[in-house]
Amino acid sequence: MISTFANPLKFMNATRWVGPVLLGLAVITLGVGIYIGLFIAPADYRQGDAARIMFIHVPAAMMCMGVYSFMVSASISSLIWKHALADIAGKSAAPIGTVFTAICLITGSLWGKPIWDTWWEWDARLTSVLILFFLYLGYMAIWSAFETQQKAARAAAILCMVGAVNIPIIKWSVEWWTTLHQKASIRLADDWREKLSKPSEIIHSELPEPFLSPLLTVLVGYGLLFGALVIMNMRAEIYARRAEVLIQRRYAEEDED
Amino acid sequence: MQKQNMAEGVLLPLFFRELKLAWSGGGGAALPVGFYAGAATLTPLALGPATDLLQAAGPGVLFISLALASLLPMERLFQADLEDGTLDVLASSGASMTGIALSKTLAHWMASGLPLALVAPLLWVMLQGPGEAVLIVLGISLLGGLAFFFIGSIGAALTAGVRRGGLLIALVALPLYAPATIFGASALYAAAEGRDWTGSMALCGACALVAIALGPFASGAALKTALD
Amino acid sequence: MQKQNMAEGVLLPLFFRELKLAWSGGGGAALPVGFYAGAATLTPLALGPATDLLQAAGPGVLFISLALASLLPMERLFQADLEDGTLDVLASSGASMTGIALSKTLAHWMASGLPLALVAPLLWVMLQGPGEAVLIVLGISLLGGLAFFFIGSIGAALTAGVRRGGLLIALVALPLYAPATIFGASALYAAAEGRDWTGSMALCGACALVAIALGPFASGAALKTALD
Amino acid sequence: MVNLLNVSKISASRGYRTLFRDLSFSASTGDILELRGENGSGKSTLLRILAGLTRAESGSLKYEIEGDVSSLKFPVHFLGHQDGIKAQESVEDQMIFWARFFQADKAEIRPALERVGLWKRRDVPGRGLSAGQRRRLSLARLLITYRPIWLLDEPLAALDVKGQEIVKELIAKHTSEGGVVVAAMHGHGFENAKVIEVKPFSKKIKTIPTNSLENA
Amino acid sequence: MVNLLNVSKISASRGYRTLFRDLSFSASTGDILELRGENGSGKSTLLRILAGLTRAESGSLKYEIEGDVSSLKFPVHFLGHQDGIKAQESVEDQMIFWARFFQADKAEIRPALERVGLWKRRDVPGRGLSAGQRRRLSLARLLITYRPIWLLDEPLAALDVKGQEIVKELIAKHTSEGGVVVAAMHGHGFENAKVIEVKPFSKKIKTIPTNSLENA
Ligand code: HEM
Ligand SMILES: Nc1ncnc2c1ncn2[C@@H]1O[C@H](COP(=O)(O)OP(=O)(O)OP(=O)(O)O)[C@@H](O)[C@H]1O
Ligand SMILES: Nc1ncnc2c1ncn2[C@@H]1O[C@H](COP(=O)(O)OP(=O)(O)OP(=O)(O)O)[C@@H](O)[C@H]1O
Ligand SMILES: [Mg+2]
Ligand SMILES: [Mg+2]
Repeated sequence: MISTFANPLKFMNATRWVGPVLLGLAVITLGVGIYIGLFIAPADYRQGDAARIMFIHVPAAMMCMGVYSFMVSASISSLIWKHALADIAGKSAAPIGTVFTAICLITGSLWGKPIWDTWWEWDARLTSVLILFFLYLGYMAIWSAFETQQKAARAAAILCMVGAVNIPIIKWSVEWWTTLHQKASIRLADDWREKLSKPSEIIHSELPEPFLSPLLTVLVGYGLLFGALVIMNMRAEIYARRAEVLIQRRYAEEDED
Repeated sequence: MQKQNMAEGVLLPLFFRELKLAWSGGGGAALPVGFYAGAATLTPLALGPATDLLQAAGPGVLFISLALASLLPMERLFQADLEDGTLDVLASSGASMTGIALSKTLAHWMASGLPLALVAPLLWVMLQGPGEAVLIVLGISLLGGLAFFFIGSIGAALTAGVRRGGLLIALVALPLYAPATIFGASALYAAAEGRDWTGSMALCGACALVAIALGPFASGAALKTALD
Repeated sequence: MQKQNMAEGVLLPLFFRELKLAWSGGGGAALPVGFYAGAATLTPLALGPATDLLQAAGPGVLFISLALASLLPMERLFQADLEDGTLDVLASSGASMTGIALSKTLAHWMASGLPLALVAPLLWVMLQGPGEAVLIVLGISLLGGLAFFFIGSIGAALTAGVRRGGLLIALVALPLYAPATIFGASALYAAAEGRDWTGSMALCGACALVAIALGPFASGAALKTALD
Repeated sequence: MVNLLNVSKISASRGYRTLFRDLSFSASTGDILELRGENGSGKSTLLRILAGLTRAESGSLKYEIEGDVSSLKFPVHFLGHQDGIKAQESVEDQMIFWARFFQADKAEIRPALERVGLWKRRDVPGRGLSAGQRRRLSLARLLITYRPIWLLDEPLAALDVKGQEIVKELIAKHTSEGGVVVAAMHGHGFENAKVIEVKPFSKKIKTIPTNSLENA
Repeated sequence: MVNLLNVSKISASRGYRTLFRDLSFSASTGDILELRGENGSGKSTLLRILAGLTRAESGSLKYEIEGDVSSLKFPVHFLGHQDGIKAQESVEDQMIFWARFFQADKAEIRPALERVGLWKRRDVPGRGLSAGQRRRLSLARLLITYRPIWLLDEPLAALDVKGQEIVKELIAKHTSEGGVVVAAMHGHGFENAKVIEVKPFSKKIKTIPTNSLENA
């Protein structure tokens, strides 16, 4: 398994079909989850249909942090083992994470208008997610600013690791500062280790069951989508670098004529 | 042949030289101070002379100006040495990059961060802040400046020798400035309104500590890349 | 051997090249924009989320940030060309220094002043300014930016190649920024409160005109001295 | 033969030191003048004075050019220690700028770059150029538009053997077309060159610049 | 005789171009290595690799120094095209900084500056130095503290005849004391030097960096 991800050749062979397959699964899961969320789940008794935006917003919010954490681990392995695939994984994940963050911000604003009567508030959680968005942008900007891939990879990895301090801030901002945004209601149950045999009870939620299951379905769908897109991005990047090596050869030959 | 003790051999001479160069020109230590003072002087002109608005906006404006002024010297922090070859000599001498980054950042903080903090009480009074709080303002500005300089130096090192360095520094560093800005400004407001400012100030100090502890390592690693 | 027509021969190519360099890196055109946006984003963090305070302070903060952001590219406006020898070649070709100063300043205004004006309406809305006024904000920022850039370029030329250039620019330019700041900010406040903004805006425009008319001559003369 | 360049009795000093005093010389079509002297004797300073960049302390300087160059205030190409190469711009783009600036034909760019051996590296950004390649790029700038007087500061520095050959040929061609070359040099020089020694003035003469307050 | 420096099979490329491949050489006490090659062939790049500033694409590099230098990560003096001279600092102040940085005795400064002929100009700020004087100042830096390996990029550039003599003597002295000198050179070289040709790799060899993704 490890060697599959350490060797570009094996990676390319192993993932030829993984991308499309994951993509198909993601479309199905997302379709089901969103359908249940928008049409089958009951309307919230206080917020009405506005609450349905939750099924997009909450999983996207979870994903934007998850993707960043993925990039942090890619950066660590890139700096320690100096492996090209780890660089490529981080680089490929960034745009996807940016989009999840944007979805979280946009759906949050849309939701905020009816509930808080404002599109935007300088609340701790909202602000820290905005900062995450800027961090994603900075990460991608660093990648494009350097002339050589190796340099860019190292600089981007350093930035990614420094930015990691923002993740716990997002996660716990609602606990540390009493603000507008609501606190976490979905988390691992305190005694989740003992419940491993009963998967349905690992997750402790204050949300009623009809809200929870579509939400988790969309989350799984997002996860599959992320997996599919990362793998496809990585393959594209590897092809692009191969093309670069071919150009290099051309230049070398032209020089000698 | 002498033995090279890294702590003394690199840190101190580099620190003192940076300090001297920053003031004797080129290093641009004075720009932030002029900028900070300018910002605070223009504020009453732009906001109008109404005292209550000034009092309400003053602490916030002061702290933002501090953050932005601290960002200014960052563009040239490592770039000048990179361009003129000084960094080549420093690095090929076997000195640790972390040490180089640390002494340069500290020297620049001494050269511009300290003066920034020292003029802060003055500007505070100009912006109609209560006179009793000047010492607290000084303390908060010291801590905030440390955080801003050490965070900024990461951005500076990451973007040294890169096209479009300027925007990149702002893009990379400003998001990381946010926590220190929030805590610092809220401590200033608390001081202005006579509330308890210790909690926010402690958090601002924590930001500074984290920045000092992590910054030089990140900057050093980034500088190695820039030389390559 | 072609005849060298100064208007075309110097102004246009230099203008376009500066514009390109400013964006493709080194020229630092992007720093002011990032800085401006950063300043406006940090403002609510520092002032706190209270909408009425933001609305009261917003226009003033916006215009000061514009003035300060315009000051940023000034330090390197002529210094880079002076240091790398480009100015030697330009000057020894017989081109007029006034023309050189004019095209460089105009190019930098296009590269950073224009984007600054374009993002101003966005930041205006973020700082809770009334949406109807965005076009006025754009206009005032355009005029203010022109004034700031052409006044700043005098400071830049005077201090190019001088020790402690940074502080000097701030010292020379900021006092000259005061009239444009006062008129521009008061026009913004008028627009925010639905009062008549035309008078202040006209005065701000007058500042810009004077700056454009006199700036290049002063800068050109100062540059000649810097080369010597 | 026409005197293109007349220099009479110019002096220069830097800091508290007089570099040279009352230097006079002239150059007519086809001349190569070699400025020679120790490090720090003032060759670069003299070239900057000739290029109109620095003011001489005293003395006069006159260019006498015939023909269609009256609108050129300074009919010179100046190549200094500092080469004015932008780190982020490619070789070709830099040449395009100079071609436009000197109102030269863009078609001149390719031959000029080929002449100095940089055409194949036209895509390399300024920061990627080696020391010799930078020098070659500066030389290419002189080739896109004709100016009768070339002021060159150590034109052979950093060049490899082939590059030095190229410069010598370029200079021979320029002078054979009626141009003048003034070059600061160390080491081997050009054929048929007139040597001008740039020396610190003799110890006996006291340093009292004519416009000094000391006379007051 | 000890091998101070062992270089085996290093390669470097820039942009899309491979500069050199699988270059191997070694140097033992007293050796002078001259790097030779056309402009842009990669001499400066190779020196930067030897100085630990740039990473080689592949290959290995080893310094074997005996004695009390174990705490030196890199027992080298590096003198590049860029000279690290600060415009606003005087010659003497710059030397004082380097002396402290290298933990050398301050008493070494005067003899070093006298050796390169700059002692009388010790008050001149960096921006006032002529091209040759800058070079001399960089050389003086090597003299204040002993390091066995000198990496010099075109040490004779910009120097006048006397200056070139001085460099040759300094190098002869350094090697006679057991040091090693690696110098990138054009034109006349040093006596008893080993020449290392830095050449673009031949067409026959294909460019496949070992860690390339192309193998995938
Ligand atoms: C732009 C504005 C907003 C942003 C950036 C934002 C961001 C976030 C983030 C980062 C999470 C954390 C997910 C996790 O803990 O894993 C979250 C969760 C959540 N948000 Fe928002 N949010 C915004 C607006 C809103 C609004 C207006 C509401 C509705 C009142 C809302 C309701 C929720 C809910 C119910 C959760 C799930 C909390 C849980 O059960 O763990 N959000 N949001
Ligand atoms: N501020 C100053 N104080 C004293 N001397 C100065 C000052 N500025 C410049 N100088 C001197 O002026 C001279 C400038 O010389 P210049 O650059 O013209 O020499 P050069 O003949 O071109 O030398 P090289 O062969 O090394 O290029 C130097 O000797 C320098 O020391
Ligand atoms: N981005 C790039 N794209 C293509 N080629 C590049 C790039 N950056 C650098 N190069 C090439 O790398 C080489 C660097 O060479 P280096 O400076 O080591 O040469 P050198 O042997 O020292 O030459 P010189 O004798 O002129 O000093 C040059 O040929 C340059 O064109
Ligand atoms: Mg010279
Ligand atoms: Mg070289």
